[in-house]
Amino acid sequence: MLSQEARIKIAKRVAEELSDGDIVNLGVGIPTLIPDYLGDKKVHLQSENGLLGMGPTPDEKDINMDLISASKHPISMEPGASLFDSSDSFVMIRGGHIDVAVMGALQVDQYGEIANWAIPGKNILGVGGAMDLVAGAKKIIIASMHQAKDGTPKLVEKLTFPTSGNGRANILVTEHAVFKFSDQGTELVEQLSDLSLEQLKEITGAPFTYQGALV
Amino acid sequence: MLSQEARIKIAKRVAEELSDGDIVNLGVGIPTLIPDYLGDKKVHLQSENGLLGMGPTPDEKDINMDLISASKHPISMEPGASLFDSSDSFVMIRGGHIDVAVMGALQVDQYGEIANWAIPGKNILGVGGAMDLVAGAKKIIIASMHQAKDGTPKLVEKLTFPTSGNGRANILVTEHAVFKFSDQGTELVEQLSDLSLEQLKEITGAPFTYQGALV
Amino acid sequence: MTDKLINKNDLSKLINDGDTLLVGGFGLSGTPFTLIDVLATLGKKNLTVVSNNLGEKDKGLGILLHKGCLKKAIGSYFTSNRDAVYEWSKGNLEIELVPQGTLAERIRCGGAGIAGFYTKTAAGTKLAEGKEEREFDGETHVFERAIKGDVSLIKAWKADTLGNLIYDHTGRNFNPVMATASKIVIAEVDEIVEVGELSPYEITTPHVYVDYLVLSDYKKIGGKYVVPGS
Amino acid sequence: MTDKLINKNDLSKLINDGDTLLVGGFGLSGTPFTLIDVLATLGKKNLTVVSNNLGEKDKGLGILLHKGCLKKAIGSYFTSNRDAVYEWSKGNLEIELVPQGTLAERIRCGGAGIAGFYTKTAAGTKLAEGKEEREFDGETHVFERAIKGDVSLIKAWKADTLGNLIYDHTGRNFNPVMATASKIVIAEVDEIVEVGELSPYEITTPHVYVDYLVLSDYKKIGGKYVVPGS
Repeated sequence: MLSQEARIKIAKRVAEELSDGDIVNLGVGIPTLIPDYLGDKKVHLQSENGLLGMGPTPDEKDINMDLISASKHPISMEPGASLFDSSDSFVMIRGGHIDVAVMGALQVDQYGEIANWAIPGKNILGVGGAMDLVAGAKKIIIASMHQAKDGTPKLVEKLTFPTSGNGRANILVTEHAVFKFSDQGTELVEQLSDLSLEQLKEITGAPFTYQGALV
Repeated sequence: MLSQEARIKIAKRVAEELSDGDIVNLGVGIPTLIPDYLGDKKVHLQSENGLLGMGPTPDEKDINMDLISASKHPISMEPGASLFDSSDSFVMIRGGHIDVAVMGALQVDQYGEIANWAIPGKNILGVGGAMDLVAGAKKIIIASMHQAKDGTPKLVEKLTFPTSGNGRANILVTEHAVFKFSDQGTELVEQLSDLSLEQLKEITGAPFTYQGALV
Repeated sequence: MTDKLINKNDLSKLINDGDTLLVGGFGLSGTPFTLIDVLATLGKKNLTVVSNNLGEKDKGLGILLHKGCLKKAIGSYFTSNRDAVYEWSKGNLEIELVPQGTLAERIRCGGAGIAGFYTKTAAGTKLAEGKEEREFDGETHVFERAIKGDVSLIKAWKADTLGNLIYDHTGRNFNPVMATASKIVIAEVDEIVEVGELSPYEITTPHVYVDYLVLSDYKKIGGKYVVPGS
Repeated sequence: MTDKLINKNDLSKLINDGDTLLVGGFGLSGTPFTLIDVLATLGKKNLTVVSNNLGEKDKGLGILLHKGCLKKAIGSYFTSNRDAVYEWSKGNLEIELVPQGTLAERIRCGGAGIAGFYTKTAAGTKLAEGKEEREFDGETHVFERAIKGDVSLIKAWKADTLGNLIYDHTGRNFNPVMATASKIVIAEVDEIVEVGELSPYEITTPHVYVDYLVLSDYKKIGGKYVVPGS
């Protein structure tokens, strides 16, 4: 499957997890594709640089580079949008007022612990709002390709990359499957490709259960 | 001297201490009289319930009981006024952004330590913003009658009433005198009545210097 | 028009005995009078109320006190209500006195996911007794914990149908921080307007914080709130 | 028209070698380009810059880095400027990486007279190493200290002659908290209007926080800031 096709598949499936009226923060990468697949569902997008009610990319003539997303792209405002400063934005995030944060990950462990900001041995120079979201969001969905570019699995038994904090992901959506996390570990809840369970197990780095039994 | 006359005298003298452009918080009692005696001087009054740029009492027809002072009286707004919530108001106060706080006191000690919220043996049930102002204002002026109603001096060697915090008053203005405080103690800088130095000493509860010498 | 709008009597289902309520207002400005009136009829017990003051005698929160609904009050200024002082002196009401700025900040922290903070305010005073003190930059600071509520009862001027709020002048006071710090937030408003009528620059409390809206029974006449039916 | 308005070149008298500067902006929005341009000509050394990111290569704060003015940068995201990464790897630039929300809150505390606070953010991570950790309500929190600056360089949309500020949409970002947290606050603005033209409800930074105003050299054309003279 072509990468962009896989990314869209993931975005579509994550969109199904969102409900009308949800306050949602979308991270960079795959999550930014989600708004295109919400259909009639109306969610409120929060942008950590100070906006609730983010709308789509404006026409060229309506661009204002002081109205941008956290990814630094020009955006518009939905009716009912509100503006605030960075400290108030993180009151919203850290204080547990974001219903769903959708983010990418470098790794997720079998209990949902997330590594999404630093690779060992590489320069650690960017964290942005990732750790605040991990600590504060009510629900965390990881939207990620099943494997990293080098073929190593994203879902792992134990993180080898630096953790993003004590907050846990609730759901992982990849191009092959939807997993749910709990204190008991990982549960496969849905298959999204024609891989057999055996094949899926092959490319996944952590044990998981399916319909009550360990795969 | 009649009490109201004395109060006005104190208010007038405190007004002289204020400079054009000062950000000023006025406490209840005598301080509320000050705006009437500022002449051409333009200061910005901060009200801790959420306003910078407090104006005078409005005409009856313009009263809005959601535009009130910290003393809960109807007020107006000066041009350039701004509104904010209680937490932002105390960012301003606690953070050291108020140039001058003028407040009453039950006692002030010889180094300027203030007691202005509680009397021993009486119910301690109100503090309001007093301690925040004592902790945060750049300059504190105490505007007070020289003696309490029972004749005991307000300026004392050591507080017998509960302290309002580690912040210190810079100046005390009474109907008889202006005192300045420093780590060296109290200095009489100006006499405001025809009491002799001896008479003033008589009704004052702390030692003070005058023109370099202990009185 | 908006699924956040409820009947004031639905309050009975949202508040339980023993709850901690954060109640907006400074003096009688920005006070949710209608919500307090309804609450006073519900016979709830052992409530803890966090509010700058307890209203005045038989006004605002004074009514709840009068009805014996309160176990404890946390605020900065109770002297304006003699009943509060009296009930406290009789042992019928616990009072936790907090400097006004510390109160606002503790509530803000409750809503902001911050567990506590160090402030110079009240260091060395009776109000710091029993609290952790610590030196920073040569000055003593007091450690203060966040305050969270079960239900916030706040008062705004206008809401839009999404639940975005704006406040009337100094009626703002404690309401915006209280809107962030409870599990359930109920806003009494004078008016509900369509989405888009409030400017993104004016909106003080974004709708994410507001669970329910109740229309106020009180109308302002000559700038003063008038008791309904009077 | 206002005694807060200064010439941009007066900046040389207000900033000293070794100063800590709080600089507004998120990406290139709400960034005081003019002030940074002037600063880059002054040859100041050993500056510490607190800003969400260090601009981009040769844009915004990237210029100061290029000129070798910086000793240290405190922020949440430096990866957008390759030069920052390079200078750090060569040992020419100290970097303190802080989660974005923690950064905003530390600066707010600096302006609010709060010495420090406990947050869940970053607990258990590399960014909490060497910091005090403490349990509250069964969860680990990290202690974070306030950040204060010598000079804040911020960017607003409009000022009135008193120095009240409003910001353009998400150009607000870190600017309002930075306006509270330095000894000297200099605001670059697109426009200065008469007192009374900004509504009391719109004013985001009250004039008390603003010491000096500088008119921006940059004009927005087609929604994008255009370098002066280009």
